[in-house]
Amino acid sequence: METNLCVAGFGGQGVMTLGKFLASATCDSTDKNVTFFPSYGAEQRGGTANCYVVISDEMIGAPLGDVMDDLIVMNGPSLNKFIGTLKSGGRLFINSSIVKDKIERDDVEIVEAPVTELALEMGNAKVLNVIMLGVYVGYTEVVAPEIVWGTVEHKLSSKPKLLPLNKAAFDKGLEIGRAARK
Amino acid sequence: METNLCVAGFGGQGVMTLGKFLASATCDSTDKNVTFFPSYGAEQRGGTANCYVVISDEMIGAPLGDVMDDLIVMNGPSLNKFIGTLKSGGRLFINSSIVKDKIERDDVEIVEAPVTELALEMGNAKVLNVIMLGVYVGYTEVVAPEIVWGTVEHKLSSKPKLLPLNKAAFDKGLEIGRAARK
Amino acid sequence: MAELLYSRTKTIQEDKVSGFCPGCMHSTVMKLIGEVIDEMGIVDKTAAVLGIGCCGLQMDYMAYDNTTAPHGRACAVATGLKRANPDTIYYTYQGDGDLASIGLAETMSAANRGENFTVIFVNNGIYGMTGGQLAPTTLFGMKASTAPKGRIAEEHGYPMHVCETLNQLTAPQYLVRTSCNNPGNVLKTKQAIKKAFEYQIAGKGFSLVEIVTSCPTNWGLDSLKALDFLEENMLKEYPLGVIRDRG
Amino acid sequence: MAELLYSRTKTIQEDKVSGFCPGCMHSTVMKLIGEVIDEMGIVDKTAAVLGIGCCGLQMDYMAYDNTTAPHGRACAVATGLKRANPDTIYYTYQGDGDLASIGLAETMSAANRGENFTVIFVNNGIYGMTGGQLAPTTLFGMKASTAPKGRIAEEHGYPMHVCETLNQLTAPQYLVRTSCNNPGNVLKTKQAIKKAFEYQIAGKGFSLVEIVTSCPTNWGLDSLKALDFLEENMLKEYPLGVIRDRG
Amino acid sequence: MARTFMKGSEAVAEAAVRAGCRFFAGYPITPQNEVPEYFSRRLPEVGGTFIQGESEVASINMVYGAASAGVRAMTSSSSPGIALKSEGISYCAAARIPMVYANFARGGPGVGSIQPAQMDYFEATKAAGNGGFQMIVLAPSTVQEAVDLTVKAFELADRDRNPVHILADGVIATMMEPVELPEMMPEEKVKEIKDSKRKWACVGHPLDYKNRAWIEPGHWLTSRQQECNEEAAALYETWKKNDVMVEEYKVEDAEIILTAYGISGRIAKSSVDILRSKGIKVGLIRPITLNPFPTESFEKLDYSKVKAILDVEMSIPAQYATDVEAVVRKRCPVEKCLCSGGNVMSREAVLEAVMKIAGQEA
Amino acid sequence: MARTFMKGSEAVAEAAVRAGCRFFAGYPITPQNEVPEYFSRRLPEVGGTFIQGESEVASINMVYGAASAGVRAMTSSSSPGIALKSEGISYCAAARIPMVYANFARGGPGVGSIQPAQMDYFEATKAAGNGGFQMIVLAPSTVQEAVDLTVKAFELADRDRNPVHILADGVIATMMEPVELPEMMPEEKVKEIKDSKRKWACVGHPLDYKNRAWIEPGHWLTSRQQECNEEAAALYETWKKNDVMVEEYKVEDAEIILTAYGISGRIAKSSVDILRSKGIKVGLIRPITLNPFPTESFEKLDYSKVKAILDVEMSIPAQYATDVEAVVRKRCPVEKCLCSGGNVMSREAVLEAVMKIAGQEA
Amino acid sequence: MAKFKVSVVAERCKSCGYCIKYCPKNVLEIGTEVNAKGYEYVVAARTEDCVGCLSCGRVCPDGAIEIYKEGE
Amino acid sequence: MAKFKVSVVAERCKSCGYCIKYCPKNVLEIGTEVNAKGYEYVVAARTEDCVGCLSCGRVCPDGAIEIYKEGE
Ligand SMILES: Cc1ncc(C[n+]2csc(CCOP(=O)(O)OP(=O)(O)O)c2C)c(N)n1
Ligand SMILES: Cc1ncc(C[n+]2csc(CCOP(=O)(O)OP(=O)(O)O)c2C)c(N)n1
Ligand code: SF4
Ligand code: SF4
Ligand code: SF4
Ligand code: SF4
Repeated sequence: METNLCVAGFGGQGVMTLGKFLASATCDSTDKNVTFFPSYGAEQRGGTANCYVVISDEMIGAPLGDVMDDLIVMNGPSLNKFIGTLKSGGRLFINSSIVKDKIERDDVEIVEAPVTELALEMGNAKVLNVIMLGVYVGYTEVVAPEIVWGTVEHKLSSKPKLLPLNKAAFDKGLEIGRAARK
Repeated sequence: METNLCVAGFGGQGVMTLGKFLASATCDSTDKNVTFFPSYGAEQRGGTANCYVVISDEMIGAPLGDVMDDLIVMNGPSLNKFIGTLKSGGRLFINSSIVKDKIERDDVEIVEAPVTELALEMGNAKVLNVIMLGVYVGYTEVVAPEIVWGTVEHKLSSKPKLLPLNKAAFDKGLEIGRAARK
Repeated sequence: MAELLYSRTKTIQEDKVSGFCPGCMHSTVMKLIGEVIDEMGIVDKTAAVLGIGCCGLQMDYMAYDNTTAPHGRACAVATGLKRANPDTIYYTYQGDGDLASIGLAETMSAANRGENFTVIFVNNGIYGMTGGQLAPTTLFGMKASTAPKGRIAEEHGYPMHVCETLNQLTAPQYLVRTSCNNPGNVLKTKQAIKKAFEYQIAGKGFSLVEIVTSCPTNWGLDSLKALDFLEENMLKEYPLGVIRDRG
Repeated sequence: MAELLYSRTKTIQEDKVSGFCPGCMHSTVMKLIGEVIDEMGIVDKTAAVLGIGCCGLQMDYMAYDNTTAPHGRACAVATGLKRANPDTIYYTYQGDGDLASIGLAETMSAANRGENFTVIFVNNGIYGMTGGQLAPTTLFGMKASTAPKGRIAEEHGYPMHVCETLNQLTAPQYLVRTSCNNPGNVLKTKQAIKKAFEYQIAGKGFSLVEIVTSCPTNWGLDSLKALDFLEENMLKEYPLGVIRDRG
Repeated sequence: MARTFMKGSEAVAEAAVRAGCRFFAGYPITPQNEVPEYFSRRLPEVGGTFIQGESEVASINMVYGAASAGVRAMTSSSSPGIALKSEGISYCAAARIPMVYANFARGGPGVGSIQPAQMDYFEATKAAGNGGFQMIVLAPSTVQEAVDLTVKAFELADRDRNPVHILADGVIATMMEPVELPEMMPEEKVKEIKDSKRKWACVGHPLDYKNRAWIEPGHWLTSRQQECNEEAAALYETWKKNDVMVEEYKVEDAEIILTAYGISGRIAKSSVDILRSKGIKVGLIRPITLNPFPTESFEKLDYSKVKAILDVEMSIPAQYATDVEAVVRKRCPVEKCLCSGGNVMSREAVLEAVMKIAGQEA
Repeated sequence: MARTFMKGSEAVAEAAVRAGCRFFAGYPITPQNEVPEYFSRRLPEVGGTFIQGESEVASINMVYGAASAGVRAMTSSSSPGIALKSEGISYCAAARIPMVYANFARGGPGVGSIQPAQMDYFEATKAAGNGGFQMIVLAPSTVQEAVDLTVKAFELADRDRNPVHILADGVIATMMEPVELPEMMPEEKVKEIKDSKRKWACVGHPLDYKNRAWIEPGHWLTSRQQECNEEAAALYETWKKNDVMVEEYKVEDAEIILTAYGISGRIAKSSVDILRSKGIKVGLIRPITLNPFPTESFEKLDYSKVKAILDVEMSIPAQYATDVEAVVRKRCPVEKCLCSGGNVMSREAVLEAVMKIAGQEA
Repeated sequence: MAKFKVSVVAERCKSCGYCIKYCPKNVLEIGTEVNAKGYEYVVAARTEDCVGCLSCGRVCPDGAIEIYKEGE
Repeated sequence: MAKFKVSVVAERCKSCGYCIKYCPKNVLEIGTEVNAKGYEYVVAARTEDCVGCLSCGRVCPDGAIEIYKEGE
């Protein structure tokens, strides 16, 4: 079994971190193969930023596939750019706070979460990616939520002050994701 | 018919010029193929300097052969270095003013000319190469002497003052060369 | 009827938005160059030789002739262009890594020959495009991704002063250091660029305009904090002013 | 019993004769370096990084450790050697083409970093080994095989002053210009070399000894006329003396 | 051993340090900026030296210097930067200086693109600089392999007194994968290795010119130069016998052989089982050493059974394919599945190309 | 036409000027110092520009600049200097800049020796820089051919908007031979050629960004980069059909085929008649274009008659031989007669090698 | 007295804040909308206060600002 | 007064003339013999006049000169 995920959004929305947390957690907790592949343009900032995570029981070929099983979209331009890569039956996770376009496909599962708003509500715009991570993990259970949180905790260990906020954000996301699954 | 000539001596003895005059004259006056190939070391001065002239009715392969038909030797070290390349039956021209070593080969024609002394006698040490050119041409008649002189004249045309001396030097050499031939 | 007092120069492609980071003064400088060549009416006989660095983000943003030189070699490429084709106005546009690290020999040699083109040198004290590595102009106390403890005198030496060093050479005609940190300095930068181009048109020889700028992204500061840092630190190390003007 | 007062230094291979031209002061300089390291007793922990140029004629003439750097890159090679192996005393030995033309970036960058080695810079105003091409230090009125009319300011710019340019940088410790045109200056050159080595041993950083010499062959003069030319022209353009001594 | 989740560029740098590398000089260039950045943090911790050279030219020469002092030294870059280093590499090869250099290749030619490519194959295997020298060229296809080959590279370099080249690409540099790192080499061993090179290293020797260190990147005597060329050629011959590394996967009964190196090799490999599950008998030959070339893997194929060989390569025009064609000698067709310029090979494209050869619809 | 007795390096420079070359930038290096020296005297006479660059790197980039302005431009160097130019050459190829550059090769690798060699064959034909681009590579074997190929080089460069490479050697550079020079191109024609490039040349254009000159040595869009690679690859394919130049000498009935390029080709050729006079049926295949390779000359041989092919090459290890082997495909043995490092191939060695194959004593 | 108008080309603005900092009349402020590049672009909230000094236009790196003088 | 002796290693001398120029006592002169490299090497024609100033040795590029102080 191989899962191909693409996470896409604005630079600054933490899409790379989201992908890295997930991939890292997989590495730490399973003996699955996992790759994380960031996609950079020439620009240091602006435009869309995206990354690919592949999780597999077999060896992984390309760390970026042509066809995605899962797609996390954090802004409008990314939706347009990547929606075509999502396989039929694939899962689409949307930051519904700012992605307002109608989704033209009816052959995919759609999970919406207003993560920008939720993050602002929680008092820090930056945690939107951790909320979305929660949503994704809650919905897919591709890796156990505790493991993922453990990884986040570990990566943030140098900034312990940020932990409670991030924990809350992650849990909020988990909740949304789990709810959507049912 | 292909003639391979090597001219060797100290830097400063004008061996390159000698070879160039001869090759140039051949080009100007015949439709033979002719090549001139200088051999340089890393040093700008000192040590031995030498060049190769090949004159041929056929196309010329290497502009420097392994086996020489003719060898002009202007100093002692060059004799040692090149004597082995002279073919059996080849012709050896020696600056007998400073090459004092006994020549170990008896299978070659030897033409001796004290060109350093002669040049000094003529009042300019530098013309020793033109004397030797005369000797070589006089002996071998590989190119007609007038043609060779014509080339020398042409090359020196920017310094007309030098002409009489060089003419005298060339004639002197011719004379020696012709005498040796008989 | 409203009269347009100020808008983006026509030398920038109408429909494009630059790829520079928020607050990056590369964007200001390239805008100013465009304004100058527009005002001087020379846009149809001007061509840019872009270095490699964030300056390259302008190649499909500007609207006139340009080429990209290999990293550091803009002054050599411009030498070839200008000598082969003296009627066109050429300028190079280079960052500090491009001009003063890998391209130091090319920059100094062109300056020493007194080549008749203009160098626009954007000094932001860091490697922008590649992500914040140490530049020859990096200040003490400024962290770089290849100098985790910042510049250390014993290890990296001291910040390099390009204008002052070039001032040791005889040939250069106009060497000036400006900034874009406020409206007044923006105007001065524009005037300096104009003057440099005038020198070139008059056939006077080598001119270089060094513009001290910020790189908010790689300084790890937001635009306004970077502006403060620039004023408090960069301008101290790199004082503004005319270093040489042969007139 | 006769006491030997002076003879060729033992740091030169006993049975060899140098390949330098008659009167070439490369030969003098390399002899002096040998004398210095001999007198300082450091020959077993010294190694030379030879540039490419006539200086290469010494590689199998000198008797101690050496390597040859790619043309112009001696300062980079020495940087690698010294940083990897700080206990050895390293010096580079470079001509003007090597150091100030192709190697300008390497020279200046090493100087700017304050690398702790010594540069011996032989300035003969021309490319020796390749046959008299224009060097950055070629004087006006000196013909070169690639500048048939000699240096022309508009085309080639002005003779480059290496010590003065390096003096713009903060890190260098000792910058001095000497010559070998007479016994007194030979002695001064030797003292300068010694001092530079002492700086290195003390870990002080970058030092450069520029030695103004003649290249009789490519100046097209015999040794003694070249000596006159050196005194009348080269030393005018390149005045001798200590440019910097951080003490 | 524990798996660590690491970026390729950083894993290579860490592996080098653990293999005793104590000197790195390099110049930033995407997509391998993390290599110098990692070394800049890591080397001081182990008493090593990191220098950001003023250019690629300076950097390779710093490495030439450091390695000439007997220290395990490394540099890395990406395509245009590698080209700039070519004279310096040639000097290292001429002077027989052991060092390691890595190319995390990107789209070309020229400044190209900053995305991954395999367009420097010929440069790496045939002409990394002037003068026809050769190096062992190692081509990792995973981060783990990059780590293992980095360690191997230092060993081979010292064994042969010759530079060793790691030809990777932008994917290997920027992707993260779980990896097992080698043990840290003990300091005594690091010192021992340096000391073992003292004889020829430029570190100063007692005055006796026959035993001094004289590191010569060329020879004025053409006879001596030729001798050195002959010695080097003889060394290169030994590689063919001793040092070929290749992965063969399900080749025995294969009718279509995929062949690819590095990142393409990995992508190709992941296609094999998919294709087999569709009943197509596919196998893979993946050279791990590009030089020496795994000639035997192709020679031993039963060409009465092999329908075609498919070269999978991120270079247009194809390069690696040329070497494959040379060894296959028209015994079967060599087809190509190519992309270039920074585009990463897609598995779909590989599957499609194979299907086409097999005469099936995708 | 009158024969002039000229040194190869100077003849090439004069031929370039007559072919309309008006810009040369180069840096001194033996054995081709006379090229820049000659240009420095000659170009000002015709209103052209000579610059001694501060380095090879600067020089190639000056040529990149001058040619980007539409002027016929050239540079030259010898082996290590050519390596330094490799990034710049790659830029020219990437940006499709027509220019000509010559390598008068010397012994290598590294600084090597200053004497003639043929050790840069792979560099010239396979990897003159990063990114897998190609150039037409012309290999003169006489001064006359060097002159003719120089003129041809400028034509091909402009035709293809691609750099063209002349791979010569130190013998061609320093020997003197009688030569017939081409006519001087009239000034109007020189101007016309420059004007014809105005459209893409970086000389300033009216403000209309779709029609501006934009000389791009790379592309941030990988799709565009790949497109350019594909266009270039398509161009290279046309060469194989249209541009192969080869000399075949007494090949029809030959049982032993000598094959060699450049100076070795000439030496080999002069052996053919000598060997035939001894009753040995020898022929010669001498590629004049090394790229495109004269595949057909080898394909059309009757391998039932050909006993062996003898590669004559001034490179150890052999390089050109590899391409010969690839096309011969083991249909007959490919033997080698080699020297390197600055030693010039000796005809005696060639004769001996052939005798040995023929089973005769020399 | 002449009247001026300031307008911001939303897609060009990157929210760097330079114009706000240097406007002597506090004409501009960060808006609440996000443009295609993801930046909360500046708006000319008090365009009527503009005195036509051009400061904002000059310092704007991205040429996002247009300034008009209203016809009499 | 001490006595000095100057001797020239013939094979090393390249006849540049520096030593002659700088010898205050005119001890040296160009000889008439040519060495293996083709140079008319210098000879210490008046070695008895030497005052041991070492000038010739210092300026000799090629280390051809040896200077001795004779034992008392
Ligand atoms: C030969 C070569 N080396 C390295 C690079 C990678 N590179 C691209 S931009 C850059 C540095 C940019 O820094 P700077 O010149 O200061 O300009 P900035 O981006 O800061 O404006 C480097 C090293 C390259 N493209 N080519
Ligand atoms: C990369 C490279 N370019 C050019 C050369 C050829 N070359 C050898 S020595 C030299 C110049 C020597 O001049 P300089 O440095 O002034 O030293 P000098 O011989 O005058 O002492 C040159 C250009 C080379 N060996 N390598
Ligand atoms: S990285 Fe720095 S220099 Fe580059 S565009 Fe961003 S702010 Fe400007
Ligand atoms: S050419 Fe000049 S620098 Fe070279 S050895 Fe001769 S005199 Fe000295
Ligand atoms: S200066 Fe320009 S880019 Fe910056 S906030 Fe103001 S309008 Fe936006
Ligand atoms: S200085 Fe030395 S080389 Fe010159 S003439 Fe005197 S002894 Fe001979």
